[in-house]
Amino acid sequence: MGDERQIIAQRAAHEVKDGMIVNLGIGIPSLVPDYLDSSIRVFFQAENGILGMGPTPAGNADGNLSNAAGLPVTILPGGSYFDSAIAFGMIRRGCVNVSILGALQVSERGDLANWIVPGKRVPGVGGAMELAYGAKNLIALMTHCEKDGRPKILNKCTLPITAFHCVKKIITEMAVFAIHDHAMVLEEIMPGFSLSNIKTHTEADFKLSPQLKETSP
Amino acid sequence: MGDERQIIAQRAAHEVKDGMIVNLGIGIPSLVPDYLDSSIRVFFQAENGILGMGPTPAGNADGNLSNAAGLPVTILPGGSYFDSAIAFGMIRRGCVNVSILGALQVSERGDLANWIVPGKRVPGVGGAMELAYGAKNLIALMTHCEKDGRPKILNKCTLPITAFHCVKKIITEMAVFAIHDHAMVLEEIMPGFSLSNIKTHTEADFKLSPQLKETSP
Amino acid sequence: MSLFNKVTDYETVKSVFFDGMTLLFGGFGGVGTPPGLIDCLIESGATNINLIGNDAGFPWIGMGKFICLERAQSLVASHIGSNPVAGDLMNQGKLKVEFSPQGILIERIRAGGVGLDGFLTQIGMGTNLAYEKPIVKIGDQEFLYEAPITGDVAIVYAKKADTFGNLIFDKTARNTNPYVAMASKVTIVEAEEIVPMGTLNPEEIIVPGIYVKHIVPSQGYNWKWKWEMNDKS
Amino acid sequence: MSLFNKVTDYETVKSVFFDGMTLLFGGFGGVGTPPGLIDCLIESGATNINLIGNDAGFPWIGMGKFICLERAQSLVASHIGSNPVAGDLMNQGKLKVEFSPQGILIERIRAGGVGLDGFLTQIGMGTNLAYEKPIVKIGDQEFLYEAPITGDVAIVYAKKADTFGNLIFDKTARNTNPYVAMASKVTIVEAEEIVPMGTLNPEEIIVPGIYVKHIVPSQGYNWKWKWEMNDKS
Repeated sequence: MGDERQIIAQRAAHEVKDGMIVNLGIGIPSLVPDYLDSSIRVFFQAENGILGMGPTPAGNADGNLSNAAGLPVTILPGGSYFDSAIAFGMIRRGCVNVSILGALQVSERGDLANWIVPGKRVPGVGGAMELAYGAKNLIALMTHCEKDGRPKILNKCTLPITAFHCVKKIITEMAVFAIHDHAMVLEEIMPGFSLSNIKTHTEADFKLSPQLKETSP
Repeated sequence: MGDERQIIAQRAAHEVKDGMIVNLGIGIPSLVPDYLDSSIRVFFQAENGILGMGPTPAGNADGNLSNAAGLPVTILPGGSYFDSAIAFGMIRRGCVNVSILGALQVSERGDLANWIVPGKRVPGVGGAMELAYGAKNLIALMTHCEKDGRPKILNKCTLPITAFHCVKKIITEMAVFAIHDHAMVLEEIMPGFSLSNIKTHTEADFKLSPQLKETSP
Repeated sequence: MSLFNKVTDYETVKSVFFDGMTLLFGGFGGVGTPPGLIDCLIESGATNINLIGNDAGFPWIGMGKFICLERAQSLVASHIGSNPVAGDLMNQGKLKVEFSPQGILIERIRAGGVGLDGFLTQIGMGTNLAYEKPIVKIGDQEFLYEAPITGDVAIVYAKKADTFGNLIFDKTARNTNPYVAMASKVTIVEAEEIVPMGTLNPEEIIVPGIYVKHIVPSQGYNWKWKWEMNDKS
Repeated sequence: MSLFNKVTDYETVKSVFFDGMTLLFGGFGGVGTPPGLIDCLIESGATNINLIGNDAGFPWIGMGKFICLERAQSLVASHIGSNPVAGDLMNQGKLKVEFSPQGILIERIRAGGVGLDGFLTQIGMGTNLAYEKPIVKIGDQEFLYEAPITGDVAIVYAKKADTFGNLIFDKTARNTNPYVAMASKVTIVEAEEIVPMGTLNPEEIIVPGIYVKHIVPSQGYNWKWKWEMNDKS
């Protein structure tokens, strides 16, 4: 399980290119920076009001310098502090090049469900709706199936929707899907899995990319 | 004419009390600070984005430190700079205790016309609509009549309206009127004028205040 | 209390809180929530409070401490995931929770603070979070109407205040505080440091003192952050 | 041109301007309007421009210089009283002018800049400035709908910029610049001083560099303020 999360984060790191403004959600996305190539220079933005977040401080963390999850961070040269309204202004306005969010379910048309499991968990929506609305490129990270094996990539989400038609890419430990024009395309098979594995564990309809790189188990 | 303006400004200065936040329009209102008692401590606010304006600089004015009319000012200890959106936020929210504006016409219900004389002068509305909307106390200053003798205090304004039912007090060189519940009350007769003078030169209907201080000519 | 000296003590501030009030609070995950004013609110005994703020904090951090006392009747927030007590109270029907998208919530508070009558957005349309919000059609497009938010009282945390109430903040503890400070009838600031007027650089002031009614000195925060307790959690 | 170095020259910037573009400009009575970029716009030859900004400046100050050349086809502003040429062009039908209440105009620009779909207000209702703006009824109350404003290009004046485009402003020359900087596809900044990244205090940055595309060094302003010419006027 921990391993799957690392594999997903490692693959997601390839989506982050030099010079991008990046917003990372909590959960698996928060592991992505560990896998970024050191030659890549990006600015991480967070909803509470910071642009240019640096790594977790080595010691003596400052209670007043944190990311949107409340965890201590640092600030890079050229970074800035601002209020939350401006932070979300950036997000809605499309200033964030890529937003990488955790997901509970994604539909084949790119609908995202990631804020509530009614009757079970009531975390609340946080900034996910705005990120889904504004990000130029929204990538959803999740394990391919529920613990009991039920698929999370569905024809239609069964959980309450965060935003419709917003996910551009899904990365799981089994596969990478792209969603264009409300249709899902399998772009990569992750190491250790086969097309047949993926078909078995995916409810949504999908096509195969002509460039599909099938990695043998 | 210059004298009338000074007389109006001098009378208007009595409306400014210690501890107030004050916004002054261009024209006659800009003369008010000259008549404030030195014991009174107020903060002047301006729409471009300053609170705590001090007097005109003695020399070496700074092109980047001005009031809303573009004239050079200074800043007092405790003053602040902010953007124009916040400046108007303060105004709409009612943070300004008294706003003193020039007027072209005022109706007996407190309608204000002060932004355009169609076909003649097209200055534009500036911030007058917001000041009229938000100020707790809006005082209109103007000469009592047009140069040709036509009244400016009317049953109904003939010029385009800036805002309806907003003026709380009118100060001219002849009189001071209060407007409560859409009705106009003559509160003071200015030195050198009589009630009959005022009746002749005022189209609007008005009542007399029980406390009317009639000053003999 | 004059325009130019608003510094007071917690005892005075206690009497500002009242039963049934709408209370806006600054902070984001407890960061930037005024710890002394939370304790002061608790000690005031005020109850049936309607809370509006970014989140429910943690059970021992920020507004979370107060929420656990079951003296809030409602909460508008973007998430309550970090405070399981809030979720339990919600599920038991003891706390009415309205979830708002985070950026929409702070814009609603700003709209109240700057005297606008609400705004339109497509964020949240068609989802459960649209609640009963009016749908407004402009031309061919439909939008949700988001109403402005104002409060009876606001509590805010600042790094420095001068005696007029001009405020500057500390790093990401700024977050929602500037707009919370603008949006209530009575704004109370807890400041780490209180300085004379004229001490703050007028360019650096984030919230002009015009919005502030009372200022109290902070005695620092009395909680441990979650990341400081990682061994136990 | 990288994310972290946006400094360029006026020659490069000239090619950003195009015929028929919507141009937002910062400034208030010419204060805070970028003088070098106005000259650059003039030299670019671009025409039929749709201008949006606080006012028409003076005939020799701010956007007024450009307006006098009759290459603007429209102007949205709160007043044009300080530029009689603008009034003449309007009366001759050569310049289409839409007047907006000043605080409403900057909020419309902000709404565009922060990605909201407009807002509601009662300011201007029933007056000539309501134009054809939609009236929206919420509950029993009616409001004017004010649409967001965005531009193709924005020109902004800053005191200091770092090479990423983080900006600070000078006193009341800040005015409308922060929101103008946020509301266009391409934002060009003229800065009195350009400094390396890391030089500006992150607390004092007013506009984060994320909004800025090009930065040029200012050569100062080439006009006399009206109050400097008082002898003649």
